[in-house]
Amino acid sequence: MTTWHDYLKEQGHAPDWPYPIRFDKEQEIDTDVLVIGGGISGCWAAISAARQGLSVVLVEKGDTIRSGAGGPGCDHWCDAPANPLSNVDPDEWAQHMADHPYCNGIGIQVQCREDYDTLLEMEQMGGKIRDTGDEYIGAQGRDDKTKFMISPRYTRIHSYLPEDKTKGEKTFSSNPDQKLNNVVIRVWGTTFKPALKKECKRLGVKIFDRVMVTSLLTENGIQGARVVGATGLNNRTGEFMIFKSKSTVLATAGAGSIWLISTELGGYSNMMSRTISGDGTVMAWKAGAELTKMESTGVLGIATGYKHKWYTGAGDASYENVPIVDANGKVLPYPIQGWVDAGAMMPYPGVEKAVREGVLKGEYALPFYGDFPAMPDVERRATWKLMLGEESTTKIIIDTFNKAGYDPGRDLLQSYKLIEGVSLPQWREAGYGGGLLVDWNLKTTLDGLYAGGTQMFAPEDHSYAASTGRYAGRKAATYARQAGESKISREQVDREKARVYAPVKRSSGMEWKELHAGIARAMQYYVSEFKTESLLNMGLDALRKIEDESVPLLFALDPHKLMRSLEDTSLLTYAQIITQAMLARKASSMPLNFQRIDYPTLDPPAWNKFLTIKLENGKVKTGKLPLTFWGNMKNQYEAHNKDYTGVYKRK
Amino acid sequence: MSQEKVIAIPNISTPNSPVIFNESICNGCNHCVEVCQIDVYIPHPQKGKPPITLHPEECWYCGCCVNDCPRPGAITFNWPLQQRGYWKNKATGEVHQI
Amino acid sequence: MDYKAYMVPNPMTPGQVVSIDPELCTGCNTCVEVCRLDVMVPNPEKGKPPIAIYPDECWFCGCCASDCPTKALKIEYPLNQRVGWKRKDTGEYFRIGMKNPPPPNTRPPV
Amino acid sequence: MVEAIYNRAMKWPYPVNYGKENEVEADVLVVGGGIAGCHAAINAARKGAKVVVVDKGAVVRSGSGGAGVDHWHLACTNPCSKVTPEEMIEVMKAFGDYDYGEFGNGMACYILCKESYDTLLDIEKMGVKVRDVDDEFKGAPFRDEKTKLMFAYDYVNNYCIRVNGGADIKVAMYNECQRLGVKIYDRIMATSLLTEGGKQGARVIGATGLNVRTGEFYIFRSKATVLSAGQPSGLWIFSTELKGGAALFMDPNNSGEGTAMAWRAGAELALMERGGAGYTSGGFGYPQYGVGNAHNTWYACKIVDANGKEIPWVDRDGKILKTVEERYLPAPGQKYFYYGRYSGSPEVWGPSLIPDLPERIMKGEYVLPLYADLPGMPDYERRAIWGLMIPHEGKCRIIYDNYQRAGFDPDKDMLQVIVMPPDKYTYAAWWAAFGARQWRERVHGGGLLFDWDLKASLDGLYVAGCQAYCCADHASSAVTGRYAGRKAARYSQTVKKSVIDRQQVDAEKTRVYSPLQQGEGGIGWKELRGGLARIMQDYVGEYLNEETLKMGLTWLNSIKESEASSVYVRNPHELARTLECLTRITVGEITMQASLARKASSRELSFNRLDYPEVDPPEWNKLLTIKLDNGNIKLGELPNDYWLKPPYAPTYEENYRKHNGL
Repeated sequence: MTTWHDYLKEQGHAPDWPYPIRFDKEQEIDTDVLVIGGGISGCWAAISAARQGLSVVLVEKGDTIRSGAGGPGCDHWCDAPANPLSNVDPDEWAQHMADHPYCNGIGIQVQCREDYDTLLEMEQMGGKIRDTGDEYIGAQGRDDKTKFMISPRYTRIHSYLPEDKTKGEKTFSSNPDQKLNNVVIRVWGTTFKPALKKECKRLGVKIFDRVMVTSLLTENGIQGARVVGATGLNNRTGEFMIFKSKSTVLATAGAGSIWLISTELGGYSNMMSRTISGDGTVMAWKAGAELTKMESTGVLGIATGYKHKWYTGAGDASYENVPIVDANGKVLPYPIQGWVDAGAMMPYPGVEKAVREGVLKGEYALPFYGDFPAMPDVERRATWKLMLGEESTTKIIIDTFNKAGYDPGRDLLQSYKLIEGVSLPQWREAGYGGGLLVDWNLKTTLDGLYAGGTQMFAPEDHSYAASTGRYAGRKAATYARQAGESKISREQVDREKARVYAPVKRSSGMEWKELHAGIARAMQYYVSEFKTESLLNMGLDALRKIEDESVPLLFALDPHKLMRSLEDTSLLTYAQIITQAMLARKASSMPLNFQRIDYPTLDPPAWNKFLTIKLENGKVKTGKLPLTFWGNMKNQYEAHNKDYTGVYKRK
Repeated sequence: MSQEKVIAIPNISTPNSPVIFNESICNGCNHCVEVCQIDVYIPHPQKGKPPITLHPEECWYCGCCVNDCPRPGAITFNWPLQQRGYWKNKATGEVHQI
Repeated sequence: MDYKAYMVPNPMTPGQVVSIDPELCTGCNTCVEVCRLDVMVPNPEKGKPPIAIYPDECWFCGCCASDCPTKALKIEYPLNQRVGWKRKDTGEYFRIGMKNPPPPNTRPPV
Repeated sequence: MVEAIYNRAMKWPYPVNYGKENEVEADVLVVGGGIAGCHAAINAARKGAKVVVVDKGAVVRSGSGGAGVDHWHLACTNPCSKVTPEEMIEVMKAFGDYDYGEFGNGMACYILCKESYDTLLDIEKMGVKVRDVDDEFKGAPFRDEKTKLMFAYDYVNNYCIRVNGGADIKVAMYNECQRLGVKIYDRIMATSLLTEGGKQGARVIGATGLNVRTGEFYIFRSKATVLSAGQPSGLWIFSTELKGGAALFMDPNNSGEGTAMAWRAGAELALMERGGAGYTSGGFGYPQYGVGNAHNTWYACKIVDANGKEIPWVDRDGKILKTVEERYLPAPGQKYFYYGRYSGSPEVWGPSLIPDLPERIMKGEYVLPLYADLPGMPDYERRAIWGLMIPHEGKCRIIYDNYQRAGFDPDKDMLQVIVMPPDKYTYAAWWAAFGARQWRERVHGGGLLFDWDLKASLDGLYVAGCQAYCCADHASSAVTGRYAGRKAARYSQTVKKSVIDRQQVDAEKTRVYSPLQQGEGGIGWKELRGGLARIMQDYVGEYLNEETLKMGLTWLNSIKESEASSVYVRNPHELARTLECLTRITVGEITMQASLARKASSRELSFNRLDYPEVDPPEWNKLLTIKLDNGNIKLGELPNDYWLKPPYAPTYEENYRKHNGL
């Protein structure tokens, strides 16, 4: 009896709510450093802050043991050029990564300098990062001395927008004879998150699981003032939480499924889980923090519930070295992210086009397959068990395949390339770089507020979240040590309390899913592939209508649905910020995946700049920053981290 | 704060209220139950009460239940949020949504 | 034929994202705890398997299955996500969820 | 739902009697009581036959046309028409090789031209308002002052009638059935056809059914049977909630039972490989005609851009039309037109919006969103669209009422056109939004093959409405239903009742109730339906080849023996929905088999074979048929105009006279 319907059938009535209901009751917590979001970035922030001997509180919407996009696991520790097997200089690698327009040079520099240190610390905490069991002796990239498993990814080619092979290839002055770059390490990431939680506990970090943070508190409740705490809702008991802090690290990631929700397959609506609903960005926005790159979106490519689940089809990322063949076994010219093609991540547009045309001409027969049997045994195991077996949300996939009798030694795994068709261009994804603006301390534009991981603009991957979280925690602690006491504004708390509990005061009206679908529709409709001033303005109007007419109808029958309803209000605000940001950019841009019908010229030089956006006394204020506003990456990093001792310095 | 007992129930399906009943006008004649082609409604166990909307997400919005209701006003239609169309007043330029 | 009929709404999709073996399950609720989305709630009866009350929100991250101390819990993919494969030498087709599936692949080390 | 949960009384509100048998006798059994079925029943009854109608819903409003109709097409014999049926059939030919617009094949289309107006008069006799009796449109150019008939589209030739009271048709027909003593069995889902000796391909002698509220079993014995259960729909869409609700064109009850049961009985089907790409977007669309539009019911509404700039109309030859009045006239030298630019060949193209609208939107010449400028239309046309057409078209009365209630004023307000990627604005049905190419829906799709008596390939089985291959329209459903009813009644007078084969009944009973026994760890019907749609999208989607089609069959079969045989049901409603899914599996299999049979691509059938990329090679310009023969699939082919080839006469007129005792 595991479904609710079964219970109903057997008991004749629904079960009582299993947790004590404490709507409206208050709990107040005081701390030096408050970390919001217990994912990869948040845990690392809490740990490095705690190591400085300060009191740390970590608040997580789910349970820290497995929460966050990286909670289930991680197979690639990307961009660790400071590792001993690397053949490139970290600063040069960082500079190369920063050649990509609209990236975050600060975060990249931190990642390249500190990624390897972070990984070693991970190992000290009990995370597995080497082939200690000697399972993969003989696998290409395995270093028999350190037992590190180097991934083929980026070994030579490392390009975000590959137009042709040559543009992807790059000779580094630190690697003149073009040895393999060796900057990506294969890791046993399923061991990471539990180890992080354990370490938090060991260091005395106070963890509040199942608490959704709903707003930031600012000095005297003034927008733009120093951040002095936050409010939260326990999503099982409905209890109200008030956190008081000297400094705060925001690490709740960006927002997913703003353009699309499959109401029943809701968990599929994005590569991120439902929990990632933009709460952090929105609470920072309301507090007056400055955001940037919010206008950048991409086509929602994968896993909307209308497509195959990400990683269940051969050819998705992590399928290193797996040749893709057509229905008749003919090998396709797709890159296999392996040693032979130097770890290229995605096919060049030319190749993609050639394959599509080949299919139409009958040159390649659908469907395609991942040809595991064609691989050498050790490489096959390395991909199937180590890569797929350790990556986020995919361990369960290979377990399921194995249970179902799939045998990579004998079986071709179906690929969904082409057969499942393309996503509608109006289904888009915000997960393309919008976020909090930060400085070289990963401090936001508000005093006392720091950011880590995908909470920042233009973020990268798992190891990036880890190293920037670790860095932000360090800096937040330094600030907290010198920061004076601060008072929270009761009035601000009461206002938030009224907002939070409104939906439980109703027992009918509009439920959270319909509201979410309505927001998604407005976005598909007005803030989609093709934009114009009038459409975007109508989009704002439509969203405002939803805010004025539908949000007041939201009803929630229990604390869980209350949390979902509040998430929708975050998504709604997030959608409004995106639309505002899009209005501000009066030019089309390729790297931002941004088309304006009324400004069709692609990337006119005058518009090659970051646009920033924030609230000031309730008014939207936009600004601009040069594309490399962070200055000289190497010098700035060293100027801000004189006291930092890491592997790189020792080298 | 809502004082009623909290019970554990799944998420409400979407849309969950294709129509809204006006209890003061509806006399529970169940005519809508009869004209509905897909049994979105079932009769309320208590005589005289508006029917229960048991399968809201199966509604295809043909409107027959509203059109044929013998007591006008007892049922009003309620499109799901994501399907509500817009119009614009030609003179004032105001935009309205259903 | 004597079957009871229940006045219940349509089942959600997916309807059952996890299946729990009541023999193996100790009702420790580890799965309830590791789930970021609170898909499951504890069974009112102590020691009984939890109830999957929000299957429609499942992200299929699989942590509940991976972390289940008694391996009592299995993840069930929704039908529209049950993918297939082809045996290279025989050309046979298989898919997750098929009747009479091949035996589980337990070949070490996979 | 909330109420349902709080209400702890979990008893099913209807008495449940799974398996309890009821036997029903009839001369003529009508399966499916929609527009076609009601006309069939009424006309059979008028011939003195004892008639029984079975409907999954409730006849008073059931079927895709249950809510109403605004256009009455091809009324060539009305006193104001300037086109004869013989001329019209030539015009309609221009629509394509396989179907004549939405009016079915040439045979069905010609019968429509002949009897469309008579059928409308029939309906008028039943008390439905079809003319402008209240003189609301006195003086309008589309109104004939003498007959008070009102016309749409081509105001010169007057062959399409605007029905003033379309929303009342179904109720009127229901009452007429009652008056004539037709026995109506509502909420019964017909599940199978019974054949003589239980043999496949033998004469049809009845049907079985399931009451979707009580679970009781029905055995219908008949001399003749009219199948009018509509066309399979919703096979490719799977959004389990918002599953098409407001955007689904066909009655959601049209899951294809008629097609599947005829197939199992051995009837021959045609054009089952046909599909339409991105034709529907399920829950992503809008209520039909409920957003700004310039086509069908909204023809020929003025469309303006966000700044009020008007989008020009052009005639067939691309000549800009300056006035609204011109949009209702044939082009110079053109005898008639039908619809706008996008259906059929240029011969029948009517005036339309400029065809290069998408490019001009991209150039910024027109600013999105567009609006339907009702205030900018001449008063009588505005009232025709908003007051006459919308309130009477299927599913549109509710749109009218809601918008009125919400304060929409056609005299002042412009209804927004939905925003789509610009290239989509060449497509007519704007309200449908645009689905992914792999979300398909049959457009005038496959169904039962039939002859000049509207008889299927099985004795005792007649077909009407969208059950016949490539039919779709309300008037053609009415006409074919009326015609089939006549024929079935006549046939029933020539044969004796025959004995039901108990084995066949028992086998069907087992099939129907098996979902009740299963269900441990099973899935629900919605998840099953979603999974089936996924198979259809992936393997019978936009592009097909031998490999993907065969794989699709493999997976469907795998699902049939695995998940589909462990679906759990908790009440008769869910039992019926589960059986619909089983039907969808069958229809899916037929579709894949038929697709395997057509080894060529075809534009008109929106059929792309990657392994046979050549589009419409002449040798494949033919009708493919498919049926079961002793459980084996048997393929056949026919010339596209088989109804004019031996054994039939070479002209429409001869055939029609011969088969109607004239």
